[in-house]
Amino acid sequence: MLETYRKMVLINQFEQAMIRLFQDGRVPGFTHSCQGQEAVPVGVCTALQSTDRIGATHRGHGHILAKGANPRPMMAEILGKVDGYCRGMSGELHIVDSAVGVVGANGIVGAGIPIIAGAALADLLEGNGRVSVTFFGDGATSEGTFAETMNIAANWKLPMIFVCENNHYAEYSAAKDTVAGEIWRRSEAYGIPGVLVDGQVVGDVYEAAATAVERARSGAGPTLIEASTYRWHGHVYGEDALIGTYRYREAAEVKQMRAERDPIKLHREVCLGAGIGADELDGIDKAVRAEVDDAVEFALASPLPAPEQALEYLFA
Amino acid sequence: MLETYRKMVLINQFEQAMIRLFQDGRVPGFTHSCQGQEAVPVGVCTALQSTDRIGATHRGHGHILAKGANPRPMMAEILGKVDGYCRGMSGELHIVDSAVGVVGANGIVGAGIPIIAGAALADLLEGNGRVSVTFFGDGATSEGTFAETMNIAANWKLPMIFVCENNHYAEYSAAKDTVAGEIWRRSEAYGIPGVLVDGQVVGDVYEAAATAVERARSGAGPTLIEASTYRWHGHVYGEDALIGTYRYREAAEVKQMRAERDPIKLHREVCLGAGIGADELDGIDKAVRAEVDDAVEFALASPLPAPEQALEYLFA
Amino acid sequence: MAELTFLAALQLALREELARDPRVFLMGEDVQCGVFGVTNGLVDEFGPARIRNTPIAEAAMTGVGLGAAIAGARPIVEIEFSTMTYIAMDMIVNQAAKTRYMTAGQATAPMVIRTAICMGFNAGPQHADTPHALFAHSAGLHVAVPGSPRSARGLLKTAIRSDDPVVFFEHLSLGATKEEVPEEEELIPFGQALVRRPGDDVTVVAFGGALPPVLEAAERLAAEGVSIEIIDPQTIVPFDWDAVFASVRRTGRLVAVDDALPTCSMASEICATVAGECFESLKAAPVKVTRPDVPIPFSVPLEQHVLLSADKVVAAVARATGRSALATV
Amino acid sequence: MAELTFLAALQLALREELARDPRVFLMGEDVQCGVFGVTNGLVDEFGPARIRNTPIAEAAMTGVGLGAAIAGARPIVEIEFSTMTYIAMDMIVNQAAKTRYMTAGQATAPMVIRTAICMGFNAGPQHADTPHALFAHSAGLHVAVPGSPRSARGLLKTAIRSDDPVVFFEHLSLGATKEEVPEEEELIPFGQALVRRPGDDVTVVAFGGALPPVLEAAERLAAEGVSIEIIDPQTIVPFDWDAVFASVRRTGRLVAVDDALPTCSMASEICATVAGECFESLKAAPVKVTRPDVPIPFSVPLEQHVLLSADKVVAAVARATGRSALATV
Ligand SMILES: Cc1ncc(C[n+]2csc(CCOP(=O)(O)OP(=O)(O)O)c2C)c(N)n1
Ligand SMILES: Cc1ncc(C[n+]2csc(CCOP(=O)(O)OP(=O)(O)O)c2C)c(N)n1
Ligand SMILES: [Mg+2]
Ligand SMILES: [Mg+2]
Repeated sequence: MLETYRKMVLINQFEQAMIRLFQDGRVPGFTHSCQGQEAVPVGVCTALQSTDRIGATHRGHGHILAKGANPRPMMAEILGKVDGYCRGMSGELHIVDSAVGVVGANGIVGAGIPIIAGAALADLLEGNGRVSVTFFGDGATSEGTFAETMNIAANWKLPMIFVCENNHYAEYSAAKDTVAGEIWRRSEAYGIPGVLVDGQVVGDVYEAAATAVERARSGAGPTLIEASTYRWHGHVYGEDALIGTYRYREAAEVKQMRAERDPIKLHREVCLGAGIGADELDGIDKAVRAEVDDAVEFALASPLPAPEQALEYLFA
Repeated sequence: MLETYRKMVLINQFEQAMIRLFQDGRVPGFTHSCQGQEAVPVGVCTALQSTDRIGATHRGHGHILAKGANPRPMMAEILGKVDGYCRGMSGELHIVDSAVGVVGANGIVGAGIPIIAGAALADLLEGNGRVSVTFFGDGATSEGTFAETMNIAANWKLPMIFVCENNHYAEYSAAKDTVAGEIWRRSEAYGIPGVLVDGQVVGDVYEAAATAVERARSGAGPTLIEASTYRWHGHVYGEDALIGTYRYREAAEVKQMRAERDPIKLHREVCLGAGIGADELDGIDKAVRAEVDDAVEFALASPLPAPEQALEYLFA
Repeated sequence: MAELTFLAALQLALREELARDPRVFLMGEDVQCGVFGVTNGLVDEFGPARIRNTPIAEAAMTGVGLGAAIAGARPIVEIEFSTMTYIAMDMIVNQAAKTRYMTAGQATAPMVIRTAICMGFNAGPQHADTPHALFAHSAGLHVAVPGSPRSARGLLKTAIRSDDPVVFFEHLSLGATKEEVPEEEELIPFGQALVRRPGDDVTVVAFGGALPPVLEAAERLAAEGVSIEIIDPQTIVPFDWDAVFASVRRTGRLVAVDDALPTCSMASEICATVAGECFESLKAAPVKVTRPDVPIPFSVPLEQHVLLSADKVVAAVARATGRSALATV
Repeated sequence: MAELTFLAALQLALREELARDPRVFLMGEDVQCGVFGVTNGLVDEFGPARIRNTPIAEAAMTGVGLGAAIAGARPIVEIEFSTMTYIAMDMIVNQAAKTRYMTAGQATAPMVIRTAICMGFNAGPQHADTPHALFAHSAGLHVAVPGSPRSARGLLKTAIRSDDPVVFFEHLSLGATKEEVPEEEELIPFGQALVRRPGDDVTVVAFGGALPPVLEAAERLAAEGVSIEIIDPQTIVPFDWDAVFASVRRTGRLVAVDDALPTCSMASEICATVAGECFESLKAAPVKVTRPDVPIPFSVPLEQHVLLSADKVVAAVARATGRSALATV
């Protein structure tokens, strides 16, 4: 329970630091913050073993940290530094740490879904008992790869879990306008159980994930979990610079969600209710802050890659 | 009821003639026979108006004839003749008669589904009241385009009907091995009604289609119809030359289906039961045979296109 | 004449054509918002039925566009980033491109597929390809790659009125570039090159996002007494070969610049065709300038290393006037 | 040595590699059946888990192959017809091709994508494309186009053992071609050209399905006293430029043959690169031979009109030895 709390705080603090760096003009390109959604990756990854696999999305910092990646090379990658996980080749959209079971992090919406199914297939063929999780957003459910992969995974009883992080928006469109029906019900017709959970309550996410992991590991096949969640920030941080005065959600909605549905606050209450002292939780906050500060320092100190490195790594 | 009978016989006779020509070595390439499935296109197209639209598949002769195409240029196209609907450019896979509302005939499994949705969108924008039908097989339901298009059609309440001709095989694979769950239930989660009908009973197909057409035309949106059917012949006619001794279905199954579930025989019984004389039905058979003979003659007499025609028609 | 940015010029073309022809409509992910500043605000003028947000489903959405085109509408399908055209590849090269051919003219596919090229913004390897060669290779498509605001507006209008499918690339690196654009309607015909700068010593063919470094190189070369003629084909299918041949026959030297990958690129096509048609006129080997054969990396020094630059163009022109080896600089 | 058909040689390579390495598996639509005679019977030897029939879903199936490759398996994904690679385009050029680059080598994509080219069988416009240029253009893929049974077997084995993704084209028109194939194991390295026929007057580069008409043309030309050297690169990425340059430097003349569409084709690439590197050696303009710029039509006279033929190759060689204009014959 404390580890869950720590991970959620880590994701949150990590991204706060990233945003400060972004505001300072130190982050090239865009940043896709997952603040507000911390409970989903943490709840899911808590149900996994370290050898299990995940695939992250474009909004993937939470996925990767929850799976156990090191904040130092993560932050370095975001800044495009040579000590980044991908040596600056990829940036925040595509951070991969193979060692902790991150199969890939995909900038193409929906593309990661079959790729993770493939990892699950390799594991099934090898009989190694691993489970794979594909994370994707509400928007990704409109891509054909989602349906194609459910059909395949159902046919082959792949040891995998489909986790939809429904934050109710895809870029600047509301899911209610582009995603027909209810996402968790999409799997039923393939014979895959579908469940809807409150993605702001890490315990609920964990419970659903644990059941699905058990099912997958036992050979019974995949599960679809829809976790209802919310993002505090824009599609990309500082989106107003791109979309000007266009508004796709109400400021009041964001405000209310932040006030009432912050997964970290909610989990803190649960911890306190379970008799854990506020001191202990504050101690975690502090330790995480130190860890993130260290990561920032590390990333800032890391050199940029040599330009010629651009010509490396294409072929084995 | 007689016109329904006539159309089914026409499709069947047309294909019998085509197969004879194929056996004589007069048909270039492959032929995909829809014999055994005649009730589905006829049942559906009987519920349509002439200005409504359809999209055909690679197994599309039935679709096109049911929509009212002329057997003469159809047969000429199959033989690659200049008087064919497409002047020999396309062959049996891709016969189009724009004048009777055939939007396209697609050789790429699943590709026709969104294209027909696009025709439905154009009609919706124009407000002309037309309805569009996309035909596709059980195998096509595994392609992402099927799911993507259901989502789009549901969101936009497109005036269209998804008709799955489930003949239980895709090439040399059984649907039970590659298509998870039940097809007609796939649409539910998008908020699209799904129905399962006996595709060998033309009246049942018609009823389901008429309801769906009514729904589409009234602005209530799409419907998915799964018609359970069966093909008498191989995936391509004479498939044994390709697949040798490999068997994907039992000869006994084919025999039984032909004996018990022939849609034309079944409909003939219905007609007789409704008091229509056998003479009258025989008369239709005979007239159709003459029409098909005429089409064959026309096609055989039509010249091959000039080779240089290959360089025409690319751009407007 | 009004001075407009590249993005504003594109919006002008859309607005004019949407206003002119009620069959024209725009569909794509977040087009009502206008992520890159091209389509924003149009929904207020033309309503959500014609400025149509779509689900994230590039294959089906392109198919929907095609079906609408066949049925008589004039769809403009926006595919957000150029790499997402891959998802719709079957719909573009195997469906739209072949519609007219396969039906012997019974059906046509008057649709425009607009897509943004996002290089130089540290968008990372999956968002930054320049796949125009893929569409140029596939018969049945027109391919437009405007290189300035006036071209953008004039070509997009022509694309929308074309009865054939057009793939239309919008280089975001040109987004803020400004140029005078005529107040009155201007349709720029496809297959008609522009001489962006006249010159005598070397013919340099370049288009789209390759133009700014080439124009910069021209200034620097001029200072050193080398005069290059910059030919912008504007559309790569159809291609204005006559303009290129005429220039090469005069200068005797060719540098083909394409901010794409080298193999089977338009730069290769131009070098091959000129070598074939103007062999006797060539005083030196044709020189090809492209990006090196790797994706676009993320980090600033890495991305800068692979992007085109005036330096690379200058080096290529030097080679074309000096020694005769072709190399992708 | 045993004389094998092209299809049997492909099957031999699959069988050998499946037997050698338990991580290798094959997946695709109806691979257990073996629609074109390559994979039939393998399921009896290796079982349905490793000879895996898939649903009709090329995008996801290619993605599944990629994920399996990243996770340590060695998948061979069969995409039935070459045009269906379009559906999987994102997975091939934007995912598999970039996996190693994007992860700075943390992940690799050791997968083979096999696909059949079906020209000359009246399969109609949607089943018959030759899209190898599209994959050659996109960085990060190896592209093999075997032109004979021995090449087919040796290249496919190398492809399966490669740690990089390989797109492997199987020309069905070569299906029944026979050649001696060594009994013992033979791995043919990528990027190593074969001199299919030595000669002195003209260098003719050709591969895959283009070889039969070129070989036939060579006989006819020999009878007329013209000796052509036929260079088969075997893989177009990597490409054995040295072999081509060396030959052209000797003959002074180039004909590049590609049974694909003309624009941005491998024929263009070869002409451009040779014009760049061997300009001083060239006695005449390089000549490019491709299909005309239209899809493959259905009817016999139409299809025959657009396919390569010995006649067209002979005419191109005549041009290369005579007058110096490039044209796609
Ligand atoms: C195939 C594809 N289409 C479009 C985009 C541009 N894009 C990036 S993120 C995004 C929205 C994704 O929404 P969702 O799946 O709900 O994830 P979220 O951003 O909400 O986490 C879009 C359209 C893309 N990256 N890939
Ligand atoms: C995208 C695509 N993949 C594969 C093929 C090859 N192919 C042609 S028909 C077919 C089976 C289609 O099955 P189904 O949809 O059930 O239609 P049926 O043939 O049974 O009418 C396949 C795999 C194709 N034409 N298109
Ligand atoms: Mg979302
Ligand atoms: Mg079927």
